[in-house]
Amino acid sequence: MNLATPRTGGMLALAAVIAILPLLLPNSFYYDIVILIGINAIVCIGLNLLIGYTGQISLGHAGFFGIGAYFSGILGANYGWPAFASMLAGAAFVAAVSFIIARPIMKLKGHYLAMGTLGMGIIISIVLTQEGDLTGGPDGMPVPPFSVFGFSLYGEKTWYWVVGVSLLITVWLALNLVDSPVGRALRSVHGSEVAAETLGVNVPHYKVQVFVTSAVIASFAGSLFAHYAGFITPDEAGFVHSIELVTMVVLGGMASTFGAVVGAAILTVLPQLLTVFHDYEMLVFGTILIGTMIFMRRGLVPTIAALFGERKE
Amino acid sequence: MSLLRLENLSRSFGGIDAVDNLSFAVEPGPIHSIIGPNGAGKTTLFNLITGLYKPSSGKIFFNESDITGKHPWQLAGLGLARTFQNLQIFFNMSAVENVMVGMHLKSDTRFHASLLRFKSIVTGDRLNRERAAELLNFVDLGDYVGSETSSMPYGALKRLEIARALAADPSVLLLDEPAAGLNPAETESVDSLIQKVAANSVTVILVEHDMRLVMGVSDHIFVLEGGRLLAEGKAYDIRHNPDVVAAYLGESGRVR
Amino acid sequence: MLLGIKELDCHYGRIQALHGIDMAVDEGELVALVGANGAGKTTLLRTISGIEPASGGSITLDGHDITHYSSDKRVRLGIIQVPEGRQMFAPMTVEDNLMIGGYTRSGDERSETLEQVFAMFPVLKERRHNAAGTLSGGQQQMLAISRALMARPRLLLLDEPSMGLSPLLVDEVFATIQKLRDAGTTIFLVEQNAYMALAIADRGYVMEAGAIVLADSGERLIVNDRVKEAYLGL
Amino acid sequence: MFAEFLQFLFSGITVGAIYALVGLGFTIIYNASHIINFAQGEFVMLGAMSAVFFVSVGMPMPVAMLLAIIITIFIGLALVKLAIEPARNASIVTLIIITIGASIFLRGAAQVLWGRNFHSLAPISGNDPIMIGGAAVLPQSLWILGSAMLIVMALRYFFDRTLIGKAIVASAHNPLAARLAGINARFVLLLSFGLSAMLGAVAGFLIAPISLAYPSVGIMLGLKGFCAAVLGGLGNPMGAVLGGLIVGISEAMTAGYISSAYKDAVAFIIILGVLFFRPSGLFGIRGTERV
Amino acid sequence: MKQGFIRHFTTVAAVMALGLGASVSGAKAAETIKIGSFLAVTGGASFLGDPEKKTLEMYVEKINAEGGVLGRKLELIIYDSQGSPKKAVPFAKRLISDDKVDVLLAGSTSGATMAVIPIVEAAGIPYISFGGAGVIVNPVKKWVFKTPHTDTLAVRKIFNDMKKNGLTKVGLLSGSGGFDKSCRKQTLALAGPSGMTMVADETHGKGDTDMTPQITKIKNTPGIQAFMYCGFGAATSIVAKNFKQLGVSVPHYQTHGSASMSFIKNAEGGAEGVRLPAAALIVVDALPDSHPQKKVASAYRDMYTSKSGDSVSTFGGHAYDGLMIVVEAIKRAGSTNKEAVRAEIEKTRNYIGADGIYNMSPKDHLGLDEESFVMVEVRNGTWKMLK
Repeated sequence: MNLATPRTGGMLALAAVIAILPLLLPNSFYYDIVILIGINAIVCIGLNLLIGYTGQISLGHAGFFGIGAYFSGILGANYGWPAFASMLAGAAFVAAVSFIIARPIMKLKGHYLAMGTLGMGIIISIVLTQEGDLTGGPDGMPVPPFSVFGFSLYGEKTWYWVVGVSLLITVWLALNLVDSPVGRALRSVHGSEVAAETLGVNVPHYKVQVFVTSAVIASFAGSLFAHYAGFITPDEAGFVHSIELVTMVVLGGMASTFGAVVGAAILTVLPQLLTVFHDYEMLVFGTILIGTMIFMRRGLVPTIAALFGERKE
Repeated sequence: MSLLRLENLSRSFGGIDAVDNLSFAVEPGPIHSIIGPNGAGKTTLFNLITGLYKPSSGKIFFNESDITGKHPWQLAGLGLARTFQNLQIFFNMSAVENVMVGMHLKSDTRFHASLLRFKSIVTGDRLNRERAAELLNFVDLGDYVGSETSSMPYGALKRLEIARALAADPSVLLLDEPAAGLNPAETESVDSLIQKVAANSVTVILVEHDMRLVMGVSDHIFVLEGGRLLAEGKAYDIRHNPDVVAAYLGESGRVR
Repeated sequence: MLLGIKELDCHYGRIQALHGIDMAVDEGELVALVGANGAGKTTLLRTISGIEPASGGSITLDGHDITHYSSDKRVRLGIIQVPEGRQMFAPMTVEDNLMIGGYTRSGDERSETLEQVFAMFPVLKERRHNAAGTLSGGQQQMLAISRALMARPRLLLLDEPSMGLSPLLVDEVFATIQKLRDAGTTIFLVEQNAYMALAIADRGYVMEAGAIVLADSGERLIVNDRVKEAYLGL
Repeated sequence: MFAEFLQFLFSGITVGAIYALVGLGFTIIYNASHIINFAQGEFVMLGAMSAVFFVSVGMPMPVAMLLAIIITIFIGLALVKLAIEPARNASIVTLIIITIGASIFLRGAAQVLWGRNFHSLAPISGNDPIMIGGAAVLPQSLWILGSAMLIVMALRYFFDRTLIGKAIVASAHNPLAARLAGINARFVLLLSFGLSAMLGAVAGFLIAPISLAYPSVGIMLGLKGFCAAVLGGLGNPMGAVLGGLIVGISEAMTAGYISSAYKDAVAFIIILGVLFFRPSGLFGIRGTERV
Repeated sequence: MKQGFIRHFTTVAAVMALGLGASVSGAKAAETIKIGSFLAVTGGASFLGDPEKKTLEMYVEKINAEGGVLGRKLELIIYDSQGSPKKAVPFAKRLISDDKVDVLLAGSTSGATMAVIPIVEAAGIPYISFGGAGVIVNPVKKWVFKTPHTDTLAVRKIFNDMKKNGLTKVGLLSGSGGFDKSCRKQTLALAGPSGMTMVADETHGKGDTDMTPQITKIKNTPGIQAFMYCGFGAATSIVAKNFKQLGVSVPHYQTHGSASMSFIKNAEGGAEGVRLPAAALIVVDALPDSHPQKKVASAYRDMYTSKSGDSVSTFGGHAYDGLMIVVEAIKRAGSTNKEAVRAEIEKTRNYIGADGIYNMSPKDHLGLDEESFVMVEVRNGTWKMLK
């Protein structure tokens, strides 16, 4: 294995950070933030496959996150399913739903695609809010802890490793995918749909594939979140959360897997730092979003990587 | 047996016929050109042949099998490849990756294999990368193998598109204005590249405005005007065909 | 000299579309620019109109440098282009199209010019309340020219006015152009139909690969084989 | 029961008129620039909040409304100067994200200035309902309907009869030809944002007595206005008005006859249906973007 | 790419370290007794969180001025959850593990309370909630207590009043928040046993601003004798307003969730005639001097109105009772040992508060009964006690 390539190097760096970070975290509150960073990062890596690599926007991905979370919640709390089973059931359901919806929705372009995905996400969150008998309604529902072979996962320290390893696996899978014939096909769709088609890339097929993939990843992350947090609300599936996810991807850097991680980290930590001035939280968020789009259209990591690249030459 | 045959092909946009009941056959042979004044329907014709547009009526045959209405990606598998008048480079990928996309149909595109990075992906990509580098050398872009496309000059990108199209191992290569925007020296080297491609038993169909290039390189020329076939033949005949001259320059006798 | 162009360069994305163009149009002249497709004729017109920014060289009007003026400022100065493909405001009425043409002029000037235009093209007056998109190709070309006249051009730039028209209509368009010239309008005509354009032009320029390769009087160019070469690569 | 139906119809038309105004705002900006302004809902919020603010500092209602309009227009213009123009030539995705950023920013600014709490605004002429066919109609609903009709008529006059209005329409139909006629594209952009901001502000202080005013009041109103605009065929002003009414009435009927639970989903279900089966909208004249 | 990534992670780490430093400097003086709270200070439920926050602040100040508890000062840490359960969860975690509070007095809404219960139970920290719904303490959870009257008590009180007036056919409208749903459930469950018939059962969504369709339907229900609304917040005023606008003539009942002046004010006249059960606190002047709560309630009322300048609401009373119960329990426990404090809270007997007289037990983590309510009606823009 060549350590010098960005993929292995980046993976090792991320693994090292995950391994060392516990030494720096004073108490479970900080673990909590890092765990949330990890969960957000997982969703963003998936979403980045869709937005950053394939060039298709989604303003509704929190909906899939929410479905995953609620499958774990509902099947676990109301029907006593084992956590793994409800997680897989959620993912399977999301796969089916996103597959059905992907064909018509991925035919849309530009504003129409934005509108379509937005509507899809909002409908999901409304269903979660309104089916109160199943979901607990707008105030949410508790979720039983994650248990494997009779051991329940409790506590931030345990979850830290669960999420850390999940994140590493997701990064690995995403890096694999991007640097493969399938990944190049996806990127070619972003680069030029017509050229991709004439080179044999079945564009609709790949759009559906990446949409479903990112949805399933979001669903898994949603399940993780549900079991970790122990309580979920329809806000997880809401429009605002969808926008937060897109912001993370855009800020960290479109078409950069590590960018998605960095974006998730910054935008998860930021509200915590701003608690004291939390009135200004949205002001800062909005400014970051606009500023990034105007001054660093490619996002943080690619822009900085490009700076390094230039300096080296 | 003709390689490519159009039968009463028409395509209209908003009531205007861009291609109008067009029939002709391309016999196997190295270099064919399609010329005609602006708006003659050349690019529309390319888009019809490569499946980007569906014809309003008529049929297209490739190797005598009906390919009308097939998707572009299906046609790519049959051996049709093309370049574009306006660059359609994947600017989000490096030069060598652009060419590797051209090998899409011959690669292992199983999703789970890609996700888990099976051995077939690793070895397949290594071979593809080597082959892509060869192709870049073939189109004289050896220096750009590791380059990001965003930093490459225009002329190089035009060649990159050709390399990418060749990566699909086509039997027919359709070139849409390969010399557009190039200076005379660059045009000349595109000229020799086309001949080199043709010498590798790829049939080239060329749409081009640079008449010097067309006349010099073509074995057979089709002239379109208003979506219809105006004339066809060898370069010399075309150049001295009064209809063609009138189509291009107007009728000199009419006004005075 | 009304329009003066010196060493004008223009980059179109990654392509350098114009290479050091030098040319001029005098007051009252009809100058034709001919050349094959893709030679850069339309880009030159767009650069003169301020749609494409020049990347080098200069454009002057009456000796004033207007190279960096915005397109609307140039329209106010009287540089009016009739774009290729007519570019109607298709769902709007004929009259509205004309009014928009006179956007930069005062209300009085607009109504005055409107009367003149209607006098010149009675068919437009007849169909003044019809949507522009419902006119025939030839009528649309008339409307496109009339719309430009509404702005009271000092320099009229015509881009391929004959494109897509039947021979009969082409004759009509060319007759109109001659009429405008005779009425004193300065015209810079870009045409693929080289022989017809050169036949009515005082002077002509031949363009090839983004550069002017030949400049002469219309009469002399029409018999110059170099023109044919520019088109057919002889 | 007819009175019941009428009651639902009136409440649907009232809120539908607001959606129509918001949808018109989207349409005007879209026509001038092909930008979907996701901050359109925040114009509504600004209109409502600033009217509440000016009334609370003791200004008479008409003055407060006028000031609310002026402030919102000013912010609309600032949005163009600070966020849209610097990002010229950006992709659709980029512009979507910029306007979303602007909407978050404006919501945040409103929170800092006025707090997160709900505020009520007194209705223009009282709360005593007028009974029509057994259904109660609020005077405010009549104000909303009347104002919306007036605005739509004024806009029609502006776009059909005035040269500047025609210039905006022309820029929408053919931007190149409009530039060649000497129409300044940046001016058109500013004008369209100003107009849309004004529409939003009016919608805002009209709906505030019914919906209350708070910083996030614009989110749903904005999204549903967007639905109205897409439903009517993006870029078609009268389509947006019809779209708004359709969304409003369907919502009220759903709430009345089916279940209020899915009232908010109605707009989005309609819009998904339209996008999937008729992507150019119900009254769209233009087809989808060509390759 | 690699360098860019590492560099960026360093930045993020630095940013986090900064946050860490800030909080370490915030954690000082181990001597204080830390009371943690997250309240809906702003947002749609601010009419709850705002008086709760003010009450906690003014009484903590008062207690500290009088020498504190067990010789230690009280330290209050309040976060604004904006009424959102989603936001409450991280604040609860932060209070417990970062701020290391001794006791939680928090949660303006039932939703926010329910969201943090698993965390509180896992962490083992005494927690008194200001949420209204009965489910908070029913079934009993070891560490969770609450001070506000439950929906169950309110529904009983309302049904009693209806029966007294010969009303048995009731049309119900409810919201979809935690309290609203719990109230609806209790209403439907208690209707049969109480001899009531629910002839209509409509709901509206969270954040809805027009309830005309639902009320129209209820109005047109045949045989309806009374209207009842389960919900709280801005919706209460809208319902009252719409009810009046539609000209509905049957008696109108709401719950103690509407017992604040903002309900009357925002309903703009619509509240006239609305009946609801409320704590004696809001009609304190009408209480006979013999009423056991009169002294406590009027003292709190005077303190609150003079210090904050606002009119008193029952919601601030919940916070007052919560704080006092905790203070008493800590005094009795003689330490801030969590288990000891919890046990002492559970032993609260005959505590006379603003909301009523509390008698807690291992089976009852609320300790109030129906008697702690009085029925009031809105007349001339203020509360009027009903006999």
